[in-house]
Amino acid sequence: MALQSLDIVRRSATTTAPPSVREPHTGTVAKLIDTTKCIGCKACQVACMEWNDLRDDIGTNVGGYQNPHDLTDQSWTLMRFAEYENPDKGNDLEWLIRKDGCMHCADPGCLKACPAPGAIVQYANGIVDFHEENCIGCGYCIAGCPFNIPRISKRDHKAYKCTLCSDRVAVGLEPACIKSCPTGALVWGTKEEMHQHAAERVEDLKSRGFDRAGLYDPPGVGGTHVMYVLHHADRPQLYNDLPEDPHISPAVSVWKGATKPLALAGIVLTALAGFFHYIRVGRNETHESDERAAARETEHVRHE
Amino acid sequence: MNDTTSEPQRRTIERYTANERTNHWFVAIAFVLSAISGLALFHPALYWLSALLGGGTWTRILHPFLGVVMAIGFALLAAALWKFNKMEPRDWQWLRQGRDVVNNREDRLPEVGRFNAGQKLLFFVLVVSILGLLLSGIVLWRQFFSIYFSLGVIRVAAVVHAVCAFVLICAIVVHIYAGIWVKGSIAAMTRGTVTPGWAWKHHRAWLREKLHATHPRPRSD
Amino acid sequence: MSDMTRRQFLAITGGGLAGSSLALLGFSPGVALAEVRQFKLARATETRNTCPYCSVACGVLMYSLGDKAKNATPSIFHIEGDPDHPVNRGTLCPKGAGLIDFIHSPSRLKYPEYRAPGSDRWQRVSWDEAMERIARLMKQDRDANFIAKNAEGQTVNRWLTTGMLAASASSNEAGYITHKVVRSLGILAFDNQARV
Amino acid sequence: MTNHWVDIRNADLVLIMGGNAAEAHPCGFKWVTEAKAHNKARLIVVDPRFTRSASVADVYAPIRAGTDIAFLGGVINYLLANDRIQRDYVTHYTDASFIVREDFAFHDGLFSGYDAENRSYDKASWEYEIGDDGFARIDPSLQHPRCVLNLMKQHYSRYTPEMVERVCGTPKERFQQICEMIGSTAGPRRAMTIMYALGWTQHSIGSQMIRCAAMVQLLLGNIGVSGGGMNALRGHSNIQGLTDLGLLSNSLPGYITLPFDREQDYNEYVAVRAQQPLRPNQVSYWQNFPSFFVSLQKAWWGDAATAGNRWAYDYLPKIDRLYDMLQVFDLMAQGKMNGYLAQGFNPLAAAPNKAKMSAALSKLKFLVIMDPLVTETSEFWRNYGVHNDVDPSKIQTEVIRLPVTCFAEEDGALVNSGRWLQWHWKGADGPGEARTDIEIMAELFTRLRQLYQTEGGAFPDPIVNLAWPYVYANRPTPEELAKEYSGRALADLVDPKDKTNVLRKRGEQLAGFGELRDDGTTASGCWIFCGAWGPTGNLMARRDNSDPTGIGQTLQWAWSWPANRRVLYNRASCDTNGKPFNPERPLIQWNGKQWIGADTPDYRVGDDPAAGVGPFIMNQEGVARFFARGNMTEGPFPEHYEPFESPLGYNPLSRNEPRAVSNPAARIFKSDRDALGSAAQFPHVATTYRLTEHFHYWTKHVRINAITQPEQFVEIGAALAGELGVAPGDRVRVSSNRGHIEAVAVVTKRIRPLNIDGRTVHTVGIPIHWGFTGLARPGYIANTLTPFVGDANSQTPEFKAFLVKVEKV
Repeated sequence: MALQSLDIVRRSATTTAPPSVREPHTGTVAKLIDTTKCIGCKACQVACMEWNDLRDDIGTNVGGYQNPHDLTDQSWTLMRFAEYENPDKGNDLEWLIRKDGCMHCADPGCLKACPAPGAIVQYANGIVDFHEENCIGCGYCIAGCPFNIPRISKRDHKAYKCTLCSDRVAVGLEPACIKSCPTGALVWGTKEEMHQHAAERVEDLKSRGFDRAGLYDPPGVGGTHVMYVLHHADRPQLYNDLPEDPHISPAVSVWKGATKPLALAGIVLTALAGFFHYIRVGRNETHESDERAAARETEHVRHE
Repeated sequence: MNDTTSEPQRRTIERYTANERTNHWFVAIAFVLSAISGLALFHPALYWLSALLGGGTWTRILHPFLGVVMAIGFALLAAALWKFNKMEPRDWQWLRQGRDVVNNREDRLPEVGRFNAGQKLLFFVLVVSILGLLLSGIVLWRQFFSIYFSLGVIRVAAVVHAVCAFVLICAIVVHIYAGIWVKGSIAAMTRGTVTPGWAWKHHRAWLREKLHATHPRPRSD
Repeated sequence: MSDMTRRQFLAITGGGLAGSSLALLGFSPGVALAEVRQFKLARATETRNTCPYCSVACGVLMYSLGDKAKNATPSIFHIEGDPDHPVNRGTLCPKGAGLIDFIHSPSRLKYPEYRAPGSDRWQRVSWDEAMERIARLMKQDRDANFIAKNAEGQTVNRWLTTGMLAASASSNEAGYITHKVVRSLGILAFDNQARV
Repeated sequence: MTNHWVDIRNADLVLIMGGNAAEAHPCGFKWVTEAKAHNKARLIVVDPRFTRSASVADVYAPIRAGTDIAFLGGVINYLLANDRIQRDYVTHYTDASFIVREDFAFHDGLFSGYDAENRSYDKASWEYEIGDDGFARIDPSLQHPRCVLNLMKQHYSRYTPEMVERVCGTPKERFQQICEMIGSTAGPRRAMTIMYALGWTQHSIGSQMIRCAAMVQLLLGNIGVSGGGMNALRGHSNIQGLTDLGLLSNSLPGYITLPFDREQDYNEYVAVRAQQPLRPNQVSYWQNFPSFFVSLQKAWWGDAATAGNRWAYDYLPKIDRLYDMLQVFDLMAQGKMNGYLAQGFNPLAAAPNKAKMSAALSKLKFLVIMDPLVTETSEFWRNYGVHNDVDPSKIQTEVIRLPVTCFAEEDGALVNSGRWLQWHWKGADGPGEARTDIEIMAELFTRLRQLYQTEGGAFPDPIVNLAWPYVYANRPTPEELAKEYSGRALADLVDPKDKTNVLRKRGEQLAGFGELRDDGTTASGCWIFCGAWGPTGNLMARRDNSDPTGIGQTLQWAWSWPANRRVLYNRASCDTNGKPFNPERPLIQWNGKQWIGADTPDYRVGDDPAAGVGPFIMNQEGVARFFARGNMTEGPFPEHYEPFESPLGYNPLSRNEPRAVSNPAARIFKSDRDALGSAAQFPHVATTYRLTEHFHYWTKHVRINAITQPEQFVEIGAALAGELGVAPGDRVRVSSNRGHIEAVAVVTKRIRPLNIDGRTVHTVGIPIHWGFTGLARPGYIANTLTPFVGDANSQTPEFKAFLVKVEKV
């Protein structure tokens, strides 16, 4: 049951550990996105909308294949297209297509940034899930995310993103996007198996002249439960600015890290300082002598 | 100068006008609510404070409005009190004698005008931190403004907001304690008056100015 | 009241404490249980079908409201790929994965309609009226233009002035009966969407 | 498809040309990615555009739209010149050794027998030499100068790599690389599959493009083997089935053709179709034609079809010419049609030259639409602003629109590209008063029959005598109809060798077309489907997906025609001794007594290979034909002709023959010839196509697909965009000599300018999916632009290569 485990290992805005005796001994789950098999058909986008009961606006074409134009509260995944002329292959064109969406970081910036207890949780199986009923709509998760994924709905002002179909995973099914993918560019299994699968893919790609093919499982966020196989693993930014070395922004770490307890302590210490000043020194009171001095001064001025 | 209390033997001096007091408490209430809501969002240990504003979502909705209200109120107050908060040479002397200040040895300190150097310092700390809160808060205001800023700016704004809030809250804690510590200060801000002795002790220069200003006859209110 | 007494100070701090305890007792939002969204297919009726779009002919599973009991009207609310199907093995393309919106498209026709010559609108008619009219129009045209023999006197038994385009996504059974009917009438202007 | 979807995973090389499988058939394309991932296969894509298929290809080559024969002819030239052919296969399984008549000739783009006035050929010379024994003469040594192989060598020697580059714009080096890769599959252990679709069919020489590719495959020995084949990726879900069922102007179910006027004599009609072997000892399975035809007539007219009335032969209409869609709409435009029924078909959007289509529909007396959706055709009379600018008051057509159920709301079978008949089940009722196509056709028929029975009228016999054995006359069930087209015994069928042995009892379903008889004792509405609903029940509904040999042959899943055979011509996967050419992927083999294996043998099960029966049992020759004889309209060998709208205006392969610029035997109506544009006015080559997010004109009604591709666009290369000053997202106007559209410009590096015979030619890509009804943003019908001319054999419109001009709006 570990793959389906909804035991919570981390919970937003919660300072104590959740029950954590049970561990996923058979591994965590992972989605592997093989950009080298992906044809950008958008079946995953459609399956995601269909399963999750989402319908984005019918938009416009702004001169490309990418529709909707960006991730939204209704579009939790999106194919991003890039045309690249490869100088190593005689400027042959490559159409680099990347399925964008939540990476389900092992060290989730969104969860760290979230101020609402239980609005973001991380399950033992690796899924980072948003619970919108606890979400207060502040948008801190957006600032926390190194991949710019969560979106706040204009309708209910709550944050939404890919759940990795936690409702399907909970009953032993693969996520909707994985199931739909016609070419097998999306595969699903334990993270270990996905590493193995990726290794096979990389070997195949190297036999086809992609010497720099590799797996994208960025250590800066502790690894991710959504990983990419890239033809050009040395230059992830070719794929519509996939970050080369993503990590939680230092600003977010400062803001949501040491600052929190220190600031609270600072405030408390300030108050305590006052209290002990009161105990030790006491109040600064006006005495009758002051009143008399004041009266004398008043008289003095009056008769000046 | 006329009696302003019902007690015949106690003459009092007006420290703050009714408008100033109203403005102060307006800002104070806004601050408390902003601080409660802000702290609720700042640290999980204080999330329960959000219940005082009707839950997390209401806290998120109200906090920026409360902050703006506070900033506007404070701006009015600051404008009214700006001229009294200019640092003077004696203020620096006052500050250098901090040890005398905290140990209630006011007699050793230079004479103080309407506000002492501590109050002036507080004033500027408030000006800076509230301005910082306002500007960073706008960047963080997801519902209306965040889409106009890059993620980098938003992240820096979050830090700026937290730091300013921390400074502001600490300053206000000091401010409140100072009000409790210096007996008579709270009355000055609630009823608006102080006794001449209070003024003599804490703001002697101000008292002298006040007396000279009303010479030869005290002005009646 | 010119200053705060010690008692007042304590009362205020005490009140604050009480308030916070109150919040802890009941005012604060309950610690929500982290529950995933309810699995929406739990006991839904599953029907096997074939995607109607291209001729890869992917197997699909359709999930509908109710358990096919007499008093429940089924309505399909979710479609996904059939994992047993040898060709698609559960996968679907963006068209197939969105079939649910085809079934429930606002463009679905619900009633027979009639547009009179020169009119700029539809009017709803009954099936009986529609079928009666079509049969009558066809018979009139066939009787008037049927060619039993050509100019050379050869038996040709054809009707050229009315034609038909058959569907290309309808079932074999629909196609078969359509062909049978059309040829019995002698129609030659008959085609399907094999080419476009 | 000769093979089937899953079998693609057995390929060592995949050529996608004349199609875009990744976009149009993503779930079938999965087997290409499987072949790549697990069979080390390489993928070649040849297309005017760098498509989604190209995005995962190992090698991509650009090509000018409409020049595929030049490319493939070049491949044939390479294979023959470099001896990269599977010699055993070519010698024994093709007509390479057959000797062609002496008067056959080819000169300057024209074959012998051309009649310029009628734009047709006298095909008498396109034939083998027939010996005194009545059989074709052959030279197994392949030395005879007029043997088919040597004629081919001669014909394609003109298709040099330089010529390919001049005509197609494909860089020579890239072309050579592809030739070498293709040539690598000549070995018996390597197979190439070719996947194509409308990118080949929608040309005025589309049939010959496909034929040319098939010839490449035959030279390589790739037909009939696992991982090989010529795989047509059909468009609609049951277009294979409806074609099998013969819903075409000149067809009857099971690829039986209707009689011509001249075939007044039934015996003559049968004799032409019951083809006799052209070589000794060959099967020539069409010899059984009388059984197929009589069984069909019995299914349709039952007891009214008797030997006495030549099985109701005269109930069938006879044809004087093709009445394909283009012909019919031309007649309609001339005012010669009165009524039209469109069942699940949207011709206003789907047929070429929308202006002509609209004018034609406006001349009808009545139009009947049966559809689940609001089609453009059903509202052709309604004004939709610039997208359909008509005046309803001037259109006198009476229109009746009937709501039809969709797939989810009915039971029945569909035939996929791999010829699998798969049953599906109803999940819910249709909306409102929607009815099934079956109910509509049945009620229409019973009403007409009623009218003819009571009132009489023109030749009522075929109507009143039509067999209608359904329990509810207005609501035949899919089960009743499926059993009828599959077939049953009308009398006890006895074994001719043992009269006491009753093979099938009267009324029993038949197991296959081998049981059909020509004496009226069997009925089968579609002989190739015979056995689909056999004595054991509905085989189309089978759901056992076991694959016992592990090569993707799931014989217990559904049922495929013919005879549940999954790979056609599979006998050709074995050598002349019956041993598999590739022992790693054997389909069938001879075990000394019979043919066994992972597929139903395409051969008589007990035929010893030593007897020399050829593997192509449907052909009179017993072998595959390089030389088409008279079966093709424009010649026995595929020859490159320019599209009817050519950017060159001449044919580089036959520069001096003005009659051979475009297909000399293709039919084009005068008004449509006048509507052709020239390169001087319309300098850009346009091609229309489908996007993966949409299906034809349906999914613009589907919200989820409208979201993923909401608005009409055209694709132009960065170079052309630079010349025109067009930025991505700008609106452009694309016009042909037949009309114009306006759309958003997608500017892309994926379309590059081509150097054609010294001049720069730009390609413009026009996706088709928009129109004036539906949820997606309204757009122009792309077929406003396309020319009204079709392939000479199939009359498929030339949508893939025509001329336009692009301007910034």
